[in-house]
Amino acid sequence: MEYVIEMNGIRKEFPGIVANDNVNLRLKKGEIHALLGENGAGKSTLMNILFGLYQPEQGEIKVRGEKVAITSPNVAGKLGIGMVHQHFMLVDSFTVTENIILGMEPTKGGRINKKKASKEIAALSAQYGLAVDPDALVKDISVGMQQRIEILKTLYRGADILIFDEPTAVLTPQEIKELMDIMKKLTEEGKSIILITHKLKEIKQICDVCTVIRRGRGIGTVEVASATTAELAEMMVGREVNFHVQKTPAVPKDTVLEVKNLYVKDGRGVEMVQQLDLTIRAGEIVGLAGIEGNGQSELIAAIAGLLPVEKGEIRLNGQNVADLSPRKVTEAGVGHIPEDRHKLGLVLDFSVQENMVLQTYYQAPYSRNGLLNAEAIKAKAKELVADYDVRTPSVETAARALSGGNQQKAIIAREVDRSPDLLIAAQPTRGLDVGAIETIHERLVKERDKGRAVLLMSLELDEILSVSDRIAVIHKGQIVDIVEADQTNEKELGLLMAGGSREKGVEASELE
Amino acid sequence: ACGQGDGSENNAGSEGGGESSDFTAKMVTDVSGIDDKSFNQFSWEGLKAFGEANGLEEGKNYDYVQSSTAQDFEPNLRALTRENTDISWAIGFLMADAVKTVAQQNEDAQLAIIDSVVTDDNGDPLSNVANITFKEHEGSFLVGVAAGLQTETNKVGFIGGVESELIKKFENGFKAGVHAVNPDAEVIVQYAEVFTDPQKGQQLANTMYTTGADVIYHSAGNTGNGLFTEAINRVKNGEQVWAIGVDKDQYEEGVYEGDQSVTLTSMIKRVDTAVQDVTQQTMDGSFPGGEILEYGIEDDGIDYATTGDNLSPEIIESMDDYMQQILDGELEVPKTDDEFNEFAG
Amino acid sequence: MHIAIPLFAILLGLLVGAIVMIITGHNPIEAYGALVAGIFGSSYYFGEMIRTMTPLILGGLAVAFAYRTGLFNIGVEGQLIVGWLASVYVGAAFEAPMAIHLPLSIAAAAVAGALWALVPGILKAKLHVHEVIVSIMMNYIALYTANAIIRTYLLIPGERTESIYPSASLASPFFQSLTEYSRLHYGFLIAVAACLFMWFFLWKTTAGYELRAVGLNANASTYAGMNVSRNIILSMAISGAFAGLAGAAEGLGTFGYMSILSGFTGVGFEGIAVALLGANTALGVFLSAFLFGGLKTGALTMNQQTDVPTELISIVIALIIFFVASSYVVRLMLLKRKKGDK
Amino acid sequence: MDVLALIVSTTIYSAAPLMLAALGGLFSERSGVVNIGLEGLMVMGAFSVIVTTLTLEAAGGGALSVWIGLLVAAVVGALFSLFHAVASIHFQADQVVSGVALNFLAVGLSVYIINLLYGSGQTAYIENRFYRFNIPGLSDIPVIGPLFFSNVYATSFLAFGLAFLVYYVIYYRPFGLRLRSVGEHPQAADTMGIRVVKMRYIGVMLSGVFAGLGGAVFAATFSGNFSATTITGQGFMALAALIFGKWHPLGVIGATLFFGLAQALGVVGQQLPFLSDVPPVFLLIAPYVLTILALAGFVGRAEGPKALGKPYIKGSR
Ligand SMILES: Nc1ncnc2c1ncn2[C@@H]1O[C@H](COP(=O)(O)OP(=O)(O)OP(=O)(O)O)[C@@H](O)[C@H]1O
Ligand SMILES: Nc1ncnc2c1ncn2[C@@H]1O[C@H](COP(=O)(O)OP(=O)(O)OP(=O)(O)O)[C@@H](O)[C@H]1O
Ligand SMILES: [Mg+2]
Ligand SMILES: [Mg+2]
Repeated sequence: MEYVIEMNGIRKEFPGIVANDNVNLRLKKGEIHALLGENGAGKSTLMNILFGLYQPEQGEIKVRGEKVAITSPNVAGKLGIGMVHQHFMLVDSFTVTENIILGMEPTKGGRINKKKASKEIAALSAQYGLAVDPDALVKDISVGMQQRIEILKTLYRGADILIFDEPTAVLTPQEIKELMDIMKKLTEEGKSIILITHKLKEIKQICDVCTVIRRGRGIGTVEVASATTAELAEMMVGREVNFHVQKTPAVPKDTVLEVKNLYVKDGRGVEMVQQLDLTIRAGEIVGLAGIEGNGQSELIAAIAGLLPVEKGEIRLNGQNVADLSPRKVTEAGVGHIPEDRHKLGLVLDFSVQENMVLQTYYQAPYSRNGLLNAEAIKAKAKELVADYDVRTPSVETAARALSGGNQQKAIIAREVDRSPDLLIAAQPTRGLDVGAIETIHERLVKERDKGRAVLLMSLELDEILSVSDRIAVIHKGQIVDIVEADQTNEKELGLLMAGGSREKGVEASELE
Repeated sequence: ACGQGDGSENNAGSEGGGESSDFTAKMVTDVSGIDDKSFNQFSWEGLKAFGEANGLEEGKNYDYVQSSTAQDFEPNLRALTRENTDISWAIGFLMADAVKTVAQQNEDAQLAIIDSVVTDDNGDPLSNVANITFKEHEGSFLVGVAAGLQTETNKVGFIGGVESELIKKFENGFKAGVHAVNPDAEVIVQYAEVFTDPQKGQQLANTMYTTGADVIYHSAGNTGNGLFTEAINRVKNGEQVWAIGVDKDQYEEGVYEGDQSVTLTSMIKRVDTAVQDVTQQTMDGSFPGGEILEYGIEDDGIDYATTGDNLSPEIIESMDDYMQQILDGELEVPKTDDEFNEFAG
Repeated sequence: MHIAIPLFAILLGLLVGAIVMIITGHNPIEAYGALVAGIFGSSYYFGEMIRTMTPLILGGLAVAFAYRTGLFNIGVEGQLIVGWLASVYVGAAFEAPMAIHLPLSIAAAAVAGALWALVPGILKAKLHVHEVIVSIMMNYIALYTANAIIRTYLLIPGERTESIYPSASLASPFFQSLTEYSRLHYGFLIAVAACLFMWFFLWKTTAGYELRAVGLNANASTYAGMNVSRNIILSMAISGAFAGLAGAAEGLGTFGYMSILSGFTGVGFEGIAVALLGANTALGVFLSAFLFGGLKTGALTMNQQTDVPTELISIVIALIIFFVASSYVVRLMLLKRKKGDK
Repeated sequence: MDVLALIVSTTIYSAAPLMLAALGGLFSERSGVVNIGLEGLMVMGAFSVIVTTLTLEAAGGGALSVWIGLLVAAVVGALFSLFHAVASIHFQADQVVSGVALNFLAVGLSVYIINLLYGSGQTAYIENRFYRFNIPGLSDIPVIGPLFFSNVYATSFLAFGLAFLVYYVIYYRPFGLRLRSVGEHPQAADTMGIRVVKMRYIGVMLSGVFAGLGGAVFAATFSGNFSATTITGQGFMALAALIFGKWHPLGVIGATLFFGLAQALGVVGQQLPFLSDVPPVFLLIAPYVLTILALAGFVGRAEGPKALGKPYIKGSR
């Protein structure tokens, strides 16, 4: 069978780093081709080359057998290549329609023909099962919906080779399932797909072949059917990977966090948390499971002091911390690995070392009499970078220059190191490779074993199930049930998350 | 003070008087620049006239230095005195303090200033500075007479730049002139608080004309340009309004259609005459150091313009009549608010 | 290499200026000769140049400091005016021992500037009103109000306030004796101290760390427990204090009084250029103020000795700013290449 | 009625030059390029219209001269804005720096040329300015006629007309969508095949066209000649109006009318009986205080285009 894409011997350098070194990738028509590699291995770089955003230093690209020079996304578009980027390329303040038609607007008398655009988009969404609201503003819609728009954008331009860069990292399990269906439909219609993901399960589920790169070098391509997930992981990391979180049963002690009858409104004034109760004790990890948008982010923001509490109590070691400033909350013993690392977690233009003391810069030994202690800061940063395997050229490097995974590791290092009584970890492993995930899970368990309370929020039930001791299910701003992690399963959680009750849930699991 | 003045005169004489081609006279401009179509330019014209009359060389014997900001006054003046310039002119009252400093530090220097009197800490004039002022109030009085006679609405206006003692002389002289010939006429006074905003000048004029004034006098520099703009606008729409210029003949500013102008007359301040005069005196060995020379009508320092014959012969006659009264000392024109109140009774 | 690029930009700017002169019939060698002589030709000129630099340094620091917190302080002009007025008021209102009077007058300027800057600062922090508009408006308010106050309460003949008492004066007989009676005054030392303060504050203190963090990412700063509003207000206040000190340099140093202003002093707007040209660093501000001060002082002599209009220097300054600004990209490229070689 | 008509007409014609310049700023900033150089562009516009008109009048151009001058001002504005465009788009210079440089350059260059041409730092007066007129017929309508159709300037209609045109172009034409996308998210625009650099050039050059027109209208309406002080601060007020109007063409209309009204009240106020006892300084600062109050009171937060001020570097993260 002929290849629609052939990338041979691709090399790309960035200042101080070789992002791609002699990488090969061949994509067949109608195939879903996985691209696997650790964080910073060079996957996005390779795809950006294919999409014309970067020019390779070496190597050749053939599209449908013909050698091409893809000098810009425009050229890629003309070749029928479309890309759904890791960080969405959407204009927040535009409507869905505007985002899709941008650059290829249908007009009537020189004026944008909204009617025609809507019609075309409706037709496309119907064809591939991508329901969207064409008049909604992008900033008002969910991440899953935004991704559909990204897909529609490529389809609207008539792409038949689609690149998905970590599309599932930000999706809910339900959305992931829908996306998989969409991808299958796309290949049925004759489109070819390259999929970047860190989730080996997904690769096993829908990919035909898998190309692996490690630290910029192409390791090889395998038929997915003939490889186990463990083998894939080993190929990618270069060592054996442990998928099972090693932990002993929890030994919970005193109550650390007690949330009572909590009400919280989000930034737009919508009441997202209502009448919520939750207790976490020292020495346990409580998972917070729920479908995105059910108040988990607001709950965490309220505990961390980032959103005001409308009503109710948040007690930390018995002290009411509701409506304390973030600083006071932190000092009372809360650590917070935020969901949005770019927005909250890091000052990207600060150096790694400056970021490492973002919560403690004003305390001894980093600050004395109002003066910063540069040596102490540097020493601390070096220690954390080494302990948590943050890959950075130096601690003076700007955080912006780190790959997403390493940025995340830096935040985790900073928060975990303070060993707070309550550690809130919101989506701590989003976008990370399996090796990094392993390390982070170990850290969380270690904190638990030290007698700390951990609140783990994740959209991935896998993660919730394997790391937590107890699981609190949140639905419409309320904790609807709390289950022991070893006495439940994905299905039951799924039902609870959708608003079902436990009895039904258990029945459902018994039906299996 | 006189004795000292003589000393410096002798000094100047030995340098400049002996050989005329060595004599140097230079001026420092205000921030509005050498070609401001106003006193900087006139001063320069006076200096040029002096140079040409004496067959001197521009650039060598007579020259000017521009100031970009108020901070430049002092270094510029000092630069001139350091070259042993025989007379260094400071153009504008804003330079008074710079002149004082430089004059006190360098007692051999000979300086002259327009529109101000430079005194020492006891209030006595400095012996090596010639102070040239003008009786603007007298000229303003004359154009006030014209305005008072010309108005048909019995309402006239005055637009000031930034309110100050100097501009007050214009205002009060003008008001007195109007009052003298037309005690019933109302004078609307408004200050723009800016010398460089023609839009504001236009808006002020627009307001005054709308509320009934038909003759407006200004002393507002570039802001005053707006007055002419507005007057032209109105005349073009068939209204009968007038503007009165200041410092020089502002006939050109008011021109619309061919050679008709909305400029009724202008109050002319002959800075050029004064500069030429004093420079000549200095070259002739009698530098008026320590003196206050107040140029008025009698010295040809103050005048009014008749370009375009917009003034009727009767009005001119009346103006000349008052001019004579001032010359004869029969009429004392008020300068300050208090003096005006006394004048108007 | 760091210094090479701005130098190159300056040369390029002067070169284009020379071409303009040749085209318009002037002799650039003569003109630039006079320019240089007008800066370095005598200790007097040099003193005057440093004096010219002084308010530019302080104005530049004011802009740069706010910029570090993500604020664009276009209101330096107004803050300078109120600082000038306050310093002269305190300096002229009473006589006191110098050890008290001078610091008090200086402090008055700093406080007045800070208060003036608080208005945009507080509105930005509390109501998210854009500081650019508010500071532009505050400039006009400062100008008209200061004039009205002088006219109503402080006026003496000559359209100005009384002179300050010597006990409040920054005038420096020592500097003057060094520079053939230029008006160089101790304000320069204040400016140098302010540079050191800014550097030290931003990079060595905890509060400076906070200001920079807030400037770069307000959300993360909130998350890290910093009070963003307070930092915005603090930053504007310090920025305004710098601007106020620039006013003190004029009021207590150069002039010794304040005149009714017929327009803005221009220091505020030049301060923007000085700050940005100096990449918002303390040393950078100092050096670019040196450049500005030099060109402006030298331009006077150039205009006096040759017939080249001072506007030419505005053109040259503008070109230098363009070239320096644009050369960051060259510098980046060079840096990257160097790192790549390793 | 007279006073009301005076205030209304003053408001409108004072707003016109600011409106034009602010619309210029809108094009540039909507494409993601901060334009603090509006002041300089207005200077070049004022300079161009006066020099052109003087030249044409000398050649017998008559009343048409000033209109041709207006066109020349637009073209010169566009060309002059290229300095800003090249520095801030191509060389990735800090956009505020480059805008500031533009202001210095404009004053220096224009006065230098004036000196060269006329041997003076100030030009003569043009004879054919923009003059007010009554629109035949319309000005006779009761109430509305005197307020809106009497004593009007053609340039005011030009400004309003262009403002609505800009609104249409920005929100209804593909060009507007693309321009805005480049200012909001240039990476996204790039992946959609829009040439970011080209769009930004167009944005900046249009700012030159409009700000040039603004400066020209100002000079040819109010001062009638050109000098270094013809434009003093109007460009910054236009920038303020742009932010005040939240980067929206209709907002710009509102903001400039507000400034015009505040200014008109400040000027006319002293003639109003109930305000005549207020010390003049309060009327002087009233427009500025009112603006601040309006911002604090009901306009509030203004957020510019997301990518404003950030140079676009291909492939940057
Ligand atoms: N524009 C850039 N400038 C400099 N370095 C870059 C740039 N883009 C990528 N890199 C570097 O190249 C390497 C590969 O990055 P890339 O984004 O391709 O990794 P990835 O495999 O997609 O990682 P992840 O799984 O975290 O998305 C990293 O070290 C990254 O820091
Ligand atoms: N249109 C503009 N014209 C001139 N300067 C501007 C303009 N917009 C922003 N600036 C200045 O550029 C800098 C960066 O702007 P930015 O919008 O990022 O400010 P910000 O402090 O992040 O605002 P916010 O906190 O509301 O997001 C600020 O100092 C701002 O005042
Ligand atoms: Mg990636
Ligand atoms: Mg912002």
